[in-house]
Amino acid sequence: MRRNQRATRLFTGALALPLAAALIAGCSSTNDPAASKDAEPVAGGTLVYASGDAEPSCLDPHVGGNYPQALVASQFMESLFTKDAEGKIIPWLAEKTEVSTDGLTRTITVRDGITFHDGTKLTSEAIKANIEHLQNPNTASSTGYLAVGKVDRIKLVDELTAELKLSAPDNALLESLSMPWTAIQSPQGLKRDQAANCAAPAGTGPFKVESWDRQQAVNLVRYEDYVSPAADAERASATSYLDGITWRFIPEAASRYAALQSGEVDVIDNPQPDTISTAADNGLGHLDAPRPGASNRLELNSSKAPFDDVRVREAFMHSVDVNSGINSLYFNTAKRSYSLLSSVEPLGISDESKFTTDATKANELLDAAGWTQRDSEGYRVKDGKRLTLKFPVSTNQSVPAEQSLFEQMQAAAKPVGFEIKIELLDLSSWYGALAKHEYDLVSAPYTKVGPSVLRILFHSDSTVPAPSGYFANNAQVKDPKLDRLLVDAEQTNDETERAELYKQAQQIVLDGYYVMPLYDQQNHFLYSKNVHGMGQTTAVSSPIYYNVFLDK
Amino acid sequence: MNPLLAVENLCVSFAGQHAVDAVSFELNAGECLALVGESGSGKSVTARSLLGLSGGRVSAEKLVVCQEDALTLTEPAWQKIRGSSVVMILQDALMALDPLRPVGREIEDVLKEHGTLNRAARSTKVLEALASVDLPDPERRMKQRSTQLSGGMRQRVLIAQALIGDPQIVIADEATTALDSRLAALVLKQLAALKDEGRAVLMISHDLAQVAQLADRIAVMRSGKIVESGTTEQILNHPQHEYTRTLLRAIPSGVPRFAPLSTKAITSEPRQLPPTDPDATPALVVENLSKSFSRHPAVIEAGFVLPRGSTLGLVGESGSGKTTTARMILGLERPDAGSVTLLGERFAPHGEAARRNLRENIGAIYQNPLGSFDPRYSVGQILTDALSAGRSKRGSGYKDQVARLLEQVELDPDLSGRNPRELSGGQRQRLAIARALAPEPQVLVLDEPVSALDVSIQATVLDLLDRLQQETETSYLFISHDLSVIEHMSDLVAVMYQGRIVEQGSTAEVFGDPQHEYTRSLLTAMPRLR
Amino acid sequence: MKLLAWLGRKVGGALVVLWLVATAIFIGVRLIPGDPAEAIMGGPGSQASAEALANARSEYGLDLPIVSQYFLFLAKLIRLDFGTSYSFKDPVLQIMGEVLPPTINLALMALAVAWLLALLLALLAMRANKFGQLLGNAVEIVAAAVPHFWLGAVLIMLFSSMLGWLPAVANGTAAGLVLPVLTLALPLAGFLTQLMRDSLNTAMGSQFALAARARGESRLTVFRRHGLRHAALPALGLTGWAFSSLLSGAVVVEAIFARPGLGRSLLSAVLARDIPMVTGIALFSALVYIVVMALTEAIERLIDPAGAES
Amino acid sequence: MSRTAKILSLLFIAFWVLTAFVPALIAPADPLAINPSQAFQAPSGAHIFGTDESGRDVFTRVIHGAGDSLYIGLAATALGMGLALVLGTAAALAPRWLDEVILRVLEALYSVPSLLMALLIIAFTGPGVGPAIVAVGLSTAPGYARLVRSQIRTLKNSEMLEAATVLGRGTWRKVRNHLVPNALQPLLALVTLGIGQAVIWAAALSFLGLGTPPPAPEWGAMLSAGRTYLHLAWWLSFFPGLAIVVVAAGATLIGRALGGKVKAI
Repeated sequence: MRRNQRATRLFTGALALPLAAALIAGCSSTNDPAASKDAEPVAGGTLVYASGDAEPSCLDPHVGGNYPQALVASQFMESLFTKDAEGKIIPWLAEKTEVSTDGLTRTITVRDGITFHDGTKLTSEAIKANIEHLQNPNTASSTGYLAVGKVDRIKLVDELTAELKLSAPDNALLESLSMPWTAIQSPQGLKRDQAANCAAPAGTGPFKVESWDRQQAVNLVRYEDYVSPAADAERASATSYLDGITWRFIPEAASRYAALQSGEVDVIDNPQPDTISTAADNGLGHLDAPRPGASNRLELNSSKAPFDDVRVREAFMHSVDVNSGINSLYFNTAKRSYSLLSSVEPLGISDESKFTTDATKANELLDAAGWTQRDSEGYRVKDGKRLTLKFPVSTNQSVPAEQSLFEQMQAAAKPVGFEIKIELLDLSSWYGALAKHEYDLVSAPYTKVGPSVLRILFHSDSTVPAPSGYFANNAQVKDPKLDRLLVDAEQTNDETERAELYKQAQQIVLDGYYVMPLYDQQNHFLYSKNVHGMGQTTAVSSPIYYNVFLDK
Repeated sequence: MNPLLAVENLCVSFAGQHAVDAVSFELNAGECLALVGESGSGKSVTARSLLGLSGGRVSAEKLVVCQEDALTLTEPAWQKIRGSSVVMILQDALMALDPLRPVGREIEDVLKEHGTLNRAARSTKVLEALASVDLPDPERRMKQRSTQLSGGMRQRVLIAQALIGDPQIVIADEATTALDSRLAALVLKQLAALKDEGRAVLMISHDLAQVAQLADRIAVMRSGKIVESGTTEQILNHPQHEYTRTLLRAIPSGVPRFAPLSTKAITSEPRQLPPTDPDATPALVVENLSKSFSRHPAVIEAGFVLPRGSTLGLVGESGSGKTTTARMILGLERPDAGSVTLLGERFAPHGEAARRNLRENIGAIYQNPLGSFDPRYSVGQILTDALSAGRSKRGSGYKDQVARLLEQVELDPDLSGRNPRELSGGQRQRLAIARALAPEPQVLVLDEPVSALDVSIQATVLDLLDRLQQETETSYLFISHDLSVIEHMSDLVAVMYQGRIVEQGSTAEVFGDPQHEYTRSLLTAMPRLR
Repeated sequence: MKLLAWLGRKVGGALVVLWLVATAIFIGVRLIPGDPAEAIMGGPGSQASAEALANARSEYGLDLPIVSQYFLFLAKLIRLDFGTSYSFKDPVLQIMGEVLPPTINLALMALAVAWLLALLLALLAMRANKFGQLLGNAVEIVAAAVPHFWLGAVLIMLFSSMLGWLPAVANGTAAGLVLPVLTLALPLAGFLTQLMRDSLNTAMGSQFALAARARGESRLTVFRRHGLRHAALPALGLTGWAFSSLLSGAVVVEAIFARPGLGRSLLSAVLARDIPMVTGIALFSALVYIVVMALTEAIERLIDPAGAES
Repeated sequence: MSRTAKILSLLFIAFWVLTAFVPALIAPADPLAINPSQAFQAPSGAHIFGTDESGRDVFTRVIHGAGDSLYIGLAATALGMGLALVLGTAAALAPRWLDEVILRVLEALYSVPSLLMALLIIAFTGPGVGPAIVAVGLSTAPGYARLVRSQIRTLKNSEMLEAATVLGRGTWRKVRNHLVPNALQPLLALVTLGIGQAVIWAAALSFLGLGTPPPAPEWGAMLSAGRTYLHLAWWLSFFPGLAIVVVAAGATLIGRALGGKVKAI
């Protein structure tokens, strides 16, 4: 699995795609304004959702595969597997599964009695059709395509069971099949041309796509024949309480928040940190669902000067004060992270000692590294070259608060001698800069369920660019010992051995000062006081509105 | 019965300055009073104050308009009598009619303001009014805009507009000034008709000759005061006030060639120019010059000869093609056919580069000289530029030559630091003459040089031109629509009508014994004082 | 017959202009760095395989030599075939059909409001005393100097967050239109007023205004019958430019008020290197400009037949 | 231009030139110095324009930002006007057919909304100060070129030049002595009008995230960054916006005082 970055357009809106499922409350925390727990669920009403991300170019998450697609697709498409509150993989559309001893054959049996929105029945044929749809180059899938990278052939055993022949053992396959980007849609629907399927994919979710008037809204309505794989006894009816959801796109943060305050919309995503911190006293509910996978972090390009010298990398870690910046900019809505992985990932380790703010230590290290002279503006110079760090920032990736944090780092690093040059770029130019290695520092949120994201980020193979020029190992880490650890961790079936291998791998990266972790990938939602039952999220921490209801 | 209009001690001031100072006069029904004076004399302000539109602070012992005490009239009350009992005809019909509205609508407005007729009745009344001023094809013309009508037709619309309200008092503010003589004659005839119908006519003008045709009584105004008033016969034949006399002297019609018009002329008795030598090469030879603009002809086979040292007067109404002819002679317009020979050498049609060195032999004077000066140049710089053929404008070497030129055109030398905008109309024209004479040209083309000037100023400029011609023997091509000026200034005359020269000959022959029927109609329309 | 000749000339001129715009965009967009095929596959970050990039190139004819691409491009344009948008995978014409009306609607309303405001201000300036004139003058100049994006934010703050009278975001209702239209209209009104006031003053001070007063008309009637027409003429001439400036303004206003429209797709199309979309938008806005210019010229000929020839 | 207007305009220009070149005189503090604990202070005695999300003083940044914004405004207008002078003069003095061709090209450039043209240029050159100047300059050039052309055409057919022809002046001397000097004054007025608009355009590009890179306190960038905290700290966007309006309005006033008639910019 690799990053999901599809060319999202326009202004703000952070995007990343993690993988975390929570059947019940999941790892997200909510604080509802009114004590909605005891309020009786009431059917009826259409929820108005306002997203700050750019409008997706296609509603079928197989095509491309970014977070805005996950947010909306989670309402009308379900995946084969998902994760429970403790983060363990559990079956969803699938009934049961087992893997051959050599790990090369994965058999999956789907539940009986589930129908797609176009009326066709869920059978093993759907597993085959969906995986082949992902692997077909014309689908132009990027996230889903990599998730099923290791599946060679699929054999249908009977009406509900299919066998997946793998090219190599892959203990992350179930995690990959719990993402919305590998969700299952009707094989009948997939036969239509891509534009038609993009406009209204036929899934199995509690809602279905009724219409999509571009740049205005995607209109979802209740799917009357919905069958929930996890039958919940005391629920009055199997179908959703809401009649439907109007999925709108309001890129301007201030307008989005104003619309929520004036009651024009019920739920908004990507709220600004200041509005999150004052949500409670404005009578607004707040859902915090940090995204799993990698943490938000700065990667230092160790393949070229000045960061080819570990002392310079360490000096950089101590030259900036990230914590005070986070507190003032994020209004304590984001916790400082010292780990390569999201706090949601059980196997993540953190090492605070590496990232203490210590200007004197930084100066000592830089002097030791030979950067002794200073030029007229106070920047350190060695053999005539100034200690300059090129830092391309994508306006689509980094929210304003994060951009201000980088500006604060820029100011703090100056007295120590670092000249940080921030360059705000649109997405296409940002990728161009990365592909041409024109960066010393970069912040690139990357998401994959589970610790296997480490292999993509730090294995030396990931320094080889794909045809499009894209590569994931921005820190350019090339350490054979680390490579072996990462490969073995993916092959073993023994959980404790897997944890131990990933622990050693993370320690190597932390000791090498290749990465400066910042905070979990932020994923906040604000909702008005008449919205109840919020909290249920998918494997990628995107909220599900099956249990949500509105005051009458 | 008491007078329709009675004014006693009228004063109108703008920000403290008195434009009209203690003016008194009366006007009875069926009578015509003329207020004569030059620009700045306050005659127009007086007229407008009779309609409460002077725009200044008005005070008077008595101001009675159509038996109403104007001093106590409120604005709505004024509006009731404006356009109905007292009317004003403005100078230039083109400016007095809104170019964006059909002329019929402009006339109908009077009825809308002062009548209760419905739409249909109003348009028939408008048609009647237009017919009464014998406007050809009124139905079509009514719907057209003023820009689509000829000068004559526009003037008739103005008069129709005045009549339709059946006014008691008609104020004609310079109503004939901008018109060709034949059209002016027509307007005067119609004003006379109004007088005979028992209406009171107040005529504002600076041209005593035209006024004399119509006015019963004349009041002469100067810088806000009435300096003299009396019957027309008294004013014309026994002028008491010095200013009235200068006005009378300044009228060129009937004054022999080179006789001075302004008392200030240096030589007193009229001098004759020595007879021109017949076989010397003429200054300017024009042979069947033709030019048409996008298919309709402006000038058709015009030809004449300008002997050395003499003046040829080219006369014709506006639109007769005289200016186009002048532009072709000056090489500013390419002729379609024909040729211009300057001092024996071909001048037009010719390549601009080739004829550039011939250009010093021919100069030009325009109607409003300000447009022909570079706004950033002072008087001295303009002349230095002319003297140095454009090489410099501040050269100190030309200081005394500039001073001599200024004296030659009777301008005060220490004017050289001033900008032309600060000079009066007459002074600007003298500067233009000085500039034209700087390269000492043999020929000078003057296109309506004095039409924009007041009569007294016009007199001084014409005398200057006479004197300069005698001193420098420059030949003049004098173009004008004013017959009296042409008669006074020209040795030879050419009459242009619709692009053709219909008649030409010596001034005496053309004015004494006109052959062409158009020339005859021109002469009958020419106001004669002597 | 004269009308036909005028129309012929207009259409001829328009075609030349559109051809120039199309060629400029064709060259301009190809100069933009980045591989168009990648744009088709969803931007340079896409993981599209070499094979997928190749068949995208052939499908969109990007592998042909540049000259034949140009003539193919022109041939399709003549048949009004703007090709398929790289990012939306739908024909550009269809997307324009959805996206253009709201922007044109917004621009027309903003133009109307700007005109009304300008006339009102010009009338007030005419009747106001010295101080009133100065105040009017200041208001005009400041209004013309206000950037759209600042005005939009301030209006939202004022009328939506603080006072709560108007919705912050377009919700299809009339109330949702008020703030976006005002944001676009105010700066333009400032501009038009300065124009109208100059021509109104000359008209009211003219000879024909004096003649009208002399016929007994009150100042207000003179304004209605004469001043209005003369004030409107120069502003009318500027409508073509005003409309295209409104289209530029729409990019910002539509983003702030979350309104669907040409503006938003314009920015995203350029950033995503969506060549067919950019070409479509450029040509459509050029066409809109030409139509508006032709309309205003026709109205101008109605009001002032003589003036139009000069 | 009345005397008081002259003095006021000179004062206005002097103030902004001073602010642009020696901002420390008016706002001695360092515009880039961060002080996170002081973030989001409302306007007060200590910070008359309040502080921003990183605790920087907004007043200091607005004053120091004058240099950046005015630099872009002036440079863009110079580029736009320079191009317009060449194109406009060429069209006005050229023979009929060339005039017609240039007019058609101008019409084409003019019909495309200027922001679209700016975006195309930025997409080609990438964001930043230089590209913003080129984008604003090029997109405003067609408007200016049309005005220059009409200005020079009226002068070319004026009686002044005809009189000079009659006096025997050559084409080159007519252009040098009369045409150019007289064309300059109204164009100067137009330039001042243009500067105001150029500052707004540059800010618009920064608003779309395509202008000056952080941490430069360019007004458009500050305004754009401030709008995300609109509800919490209105002063972050308000004061840079106010500075833009003051400069643009001032430039228009001076332009009109110089006799510049309002035409299509």
